[in-house]
Amino acid sequence: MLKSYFIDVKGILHDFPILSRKINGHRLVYLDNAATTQKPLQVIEAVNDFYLKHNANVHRSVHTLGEEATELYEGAREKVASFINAGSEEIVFTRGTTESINLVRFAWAEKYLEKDDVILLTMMEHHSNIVPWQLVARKKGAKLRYVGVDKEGRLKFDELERDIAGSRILAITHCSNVLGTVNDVKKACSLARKNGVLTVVDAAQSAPHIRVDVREIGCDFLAFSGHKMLAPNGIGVLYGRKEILQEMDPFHGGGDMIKEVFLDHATWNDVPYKFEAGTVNTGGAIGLAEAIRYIEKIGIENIEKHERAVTQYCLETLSKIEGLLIYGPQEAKGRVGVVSFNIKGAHPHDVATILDRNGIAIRSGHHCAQPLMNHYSVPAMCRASFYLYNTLEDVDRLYQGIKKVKEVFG
Amino acid sequence: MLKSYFIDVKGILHDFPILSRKINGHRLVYLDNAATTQKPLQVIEAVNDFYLKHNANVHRSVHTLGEEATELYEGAREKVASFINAGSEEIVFTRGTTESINLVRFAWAEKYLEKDDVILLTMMEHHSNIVPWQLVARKKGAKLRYVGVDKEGRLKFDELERDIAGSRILAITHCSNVLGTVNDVKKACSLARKNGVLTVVDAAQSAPHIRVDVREIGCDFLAFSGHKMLAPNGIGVLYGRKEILQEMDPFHGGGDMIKEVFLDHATWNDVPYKFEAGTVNTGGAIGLAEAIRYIEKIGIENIEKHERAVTQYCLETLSKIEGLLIYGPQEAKGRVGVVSFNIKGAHPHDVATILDRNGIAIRSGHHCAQPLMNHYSVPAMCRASFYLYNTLEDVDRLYQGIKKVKEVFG
Amino acid sequence: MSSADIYKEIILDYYRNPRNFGKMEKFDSSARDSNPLCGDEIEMQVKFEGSKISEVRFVGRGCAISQASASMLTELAKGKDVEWVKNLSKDDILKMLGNPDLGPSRIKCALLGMKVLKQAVYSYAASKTEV
Amino acid sequence: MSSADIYKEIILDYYRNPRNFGKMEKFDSSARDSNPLCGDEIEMQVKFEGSKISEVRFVGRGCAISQASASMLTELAKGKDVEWVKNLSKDDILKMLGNPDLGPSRIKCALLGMKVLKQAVYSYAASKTEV
Ligand SMILES: Cc1ncc(COP(=O)(O)O)c(C=O)c1O
Ligand SMILES: Cc1ncc(COP(=O)(O)O)c(C=O)c1O
Repeated sequence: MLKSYFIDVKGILHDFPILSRKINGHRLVYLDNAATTQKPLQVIEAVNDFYLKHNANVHRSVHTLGEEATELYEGAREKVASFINAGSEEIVFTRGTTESINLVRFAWAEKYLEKDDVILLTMMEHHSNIVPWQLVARKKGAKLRYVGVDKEGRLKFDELERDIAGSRILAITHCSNVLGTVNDVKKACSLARKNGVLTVVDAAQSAPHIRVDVREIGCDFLAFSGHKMLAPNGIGVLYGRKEILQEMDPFHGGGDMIKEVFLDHATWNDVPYKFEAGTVNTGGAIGLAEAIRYIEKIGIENIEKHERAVTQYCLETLSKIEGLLIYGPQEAKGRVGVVSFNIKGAHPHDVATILDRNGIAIRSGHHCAQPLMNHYSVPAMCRASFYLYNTLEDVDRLYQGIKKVKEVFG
Repeated sequence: MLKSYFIDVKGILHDFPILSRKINGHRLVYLDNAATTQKPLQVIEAVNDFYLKHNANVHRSVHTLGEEATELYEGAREKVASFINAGSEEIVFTRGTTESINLVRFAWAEKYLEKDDVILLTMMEHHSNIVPWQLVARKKGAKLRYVGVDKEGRLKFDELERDIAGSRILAITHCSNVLGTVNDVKKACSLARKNGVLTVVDAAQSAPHIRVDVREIGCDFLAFSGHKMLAPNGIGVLYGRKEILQEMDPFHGGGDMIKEVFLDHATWNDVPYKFEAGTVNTGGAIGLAEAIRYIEKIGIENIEKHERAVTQYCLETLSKIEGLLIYGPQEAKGRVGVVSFNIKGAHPHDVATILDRNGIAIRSGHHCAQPLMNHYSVPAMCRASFYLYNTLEDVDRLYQGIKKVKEVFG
Repeated sequence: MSSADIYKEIILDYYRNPRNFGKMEKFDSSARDSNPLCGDEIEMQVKFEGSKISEVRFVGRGCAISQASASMLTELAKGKDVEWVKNLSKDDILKMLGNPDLGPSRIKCALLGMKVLKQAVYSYAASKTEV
Repeated sequence: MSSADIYKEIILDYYRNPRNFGKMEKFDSSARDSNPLCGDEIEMQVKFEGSKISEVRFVGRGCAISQASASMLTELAKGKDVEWVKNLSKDDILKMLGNPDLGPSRIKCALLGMKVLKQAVYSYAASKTEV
């Protein structure tokens, strides 16, 4: 295996037993990390340790297990808060990015959005940062406007600058899950703030890969998913500025989010508990905290540099293939490790199937970004996406796999 | 350890290593099962096996891991469906009971409820079957009405019969998490159906302990939580009758719940996917399916009988203690293994703390049922709740612990 | 080559040169469906003589499996009775394709054509009973 | 007895015979708070002489820890300066209670009285600066 210079991949590979699996006779090359990442043993063991030794309901029970579970859960919240430079009470645990954004839709937008207000999106949003806004816009008579994407796959910032003034909400992804583009969300949020526009940043594809600092970005809300950053399914984060969380309506009604319940009404608990109704996913939160510890041990800057090296090599390697078209920025700068492409004459699903026969897992489809697919006039794309355990050799395997595709569909 | 006649507790105890833990020098007696249950090794290993061998995003990826994950996830849905005698497409995976009920609130009640409609609840509902209805009632100008509870802790069925006709929704718990009462939800749903009233059954405290058959009950919706029945946190179920699910609005907007997304609108996927936006909790669903397998191996009827025997013994034992008041039915018949009580002169939290010093974990507080607390004019209660691994010896330990409480507060 | 089990020459041939591709001016019934995962799309038009299919054509876009499967099916269906279509099963389609080794999501691609043809036939049958 | 570390005789004594329990007719400031977990409730009324607390009484209901802690604090606070209250810390309260071994949720019970007293003092201070 080629040595990469920023992460000792050989040294961490035994943390991910699944990566030694054989698929159709070949060692698995897992290049579907933008969909979900694999989980290191450390994370699995942290979750197991909770269930085997400390499992109880949090907040509600004063017995020893209950106290331990509460400390672990609130400790996980502190870990997440420090990871993105937020306050603990600004961290709401959710199921994932999708639920986080829907929470803002239900608890902020349903309350404050008014008829003819404009929600400004971008053409490179994931469905989970589009559909919630469509739903609330229809309900409240608000309008959607989209910032375009240029040929290179970059946001048309001049359109954002033009349209921000008349808007009420800016919903913008930090990194595109299709193009890999890193958007300057700091600049976008600063423009928004000057115009009194609420900002919702989708960090699903950034938090796992590059440093995310909510104070520096200056956003009102920011959402990401644990499962895309080494943690188990079912846990995610909504960061919200404290003052905004406080003025919001609650989301789900139920246990733990209330202070007192009477027959006809109830009063709400403090933030962030107001938004965490019912039994929380303590195991998931503990897993996410351990995943962050794993990321911090390697260093998020090292992860970023490592992935940039792999991405650069991938862009160079694939661009040698005739009839292969790469979408998005053609160099690794200002980009995360997501490389989408199409091969002339071969449908993405056929490409994915042939690669899978060779042990290579990529994603094919619309990547939950149909507006962007329509922008490029394709129904689907192939996508290879990297994480800290991928190597240059994985890219070579992808290259060889694509050559086999071309043998069939050439 | 005393042998119980319906479950070989000694034989399964090694499946729950946490139960061998020492708490403050004593072997743990875990009597907080109505809050959350412990997890057997089988469940933990099934989840680990998924993450270590098959982890991928479901539905979206055609590579081998993606196919395996999808089969495991949809297999879990079938397991849950057969457990409660539903069709697979009637099972929506949620985080838990609270989210399930809020889903009905947002996706059914926000659409269909009208001004002056009546939502009929009971005085023994958990906050998660009260607060969502308060919130939607306020929004739509609807009204709440409560069916009372008699001295013995039974539902006043005559009130239900009287009030059902003018109602739009009946939200009723199958088993009370405070009194242990089992409500005749079959009869309640039959009355509701005759009057065209939508039924929402909270099965959080029944599905883990007694047979639940949605066809027999005849409800429109039924909700329960995995973590209260041996499964991990973060997974729960909403059963909905297929025709009703189909006519409902979607809940969260995002990936996987759509068929096609355009700039200004989207079309919805089939049920149940319409209600499962974003990356789902595959690990959790697999854990729940394995938990159901564990329950079925022992046999839900055996669990019910075993718990009834332990409960009967508990009721008899505690009723010997002077100054101890038991709430709810005074015999185990028509009751699940939840025993709430108060001790004269001792606040429940002090009771719980002293029991914890003796290794016994009970819950103290309002049990997310403040309306019921007000009905009994107490701020809080002590609660011991059993599951399949509890024994008569655990009840003896509780008895001895309460004697220590009385030494301090007697 | 390890992909040979799925992408047999015959499938590739039907993908590259789809038989019965195109639209008819006159037809008795038509149907259209898509596969949300792949974005595969198939539309079919059918002419009947009595209870027999006299002609069937399709248009569509998508992966090799979905397009080849639809095209092969149009050939097979010609001259067959309505009942034959109603009785078509997953296994029939897989056999038609030479039993390729398809996972559960790719099977949906293979079955899209059958789904559309059945819709067309059922809506034709429904229109007849109404008369 | 293993519970002795928390339920010392002195705590039980203050629980059973709370000092300074009851309401005053005239006072300068008051505050009330509750603990959603336990349902513990404490209300305090405070009289000041200049910047000193001249009298403080409380009413409430709840667990032994919360009630004893509030009662002991009223005794301690009498005659103290407003600044003394503002500087009160978790450790001061635990020391007052004889350093019982309380988990994080029971600590909230112990601190409820302090929280309420601080609220009363701060709102008094706020009312003074407004003048
Ligand atoms: C009767 C009842 N309903 C609902 C709930 C809420 O379940 P969850 O917290 O898992 O959402 C509970 C338990 O907390 C319960 O006992
Ligand atoms: C950019 C982006 N936003 C949002 C999501 C949705 O995240 P989740 O499915 O975890 O809710 C994803 C991934 O699917 C994504 O890539």
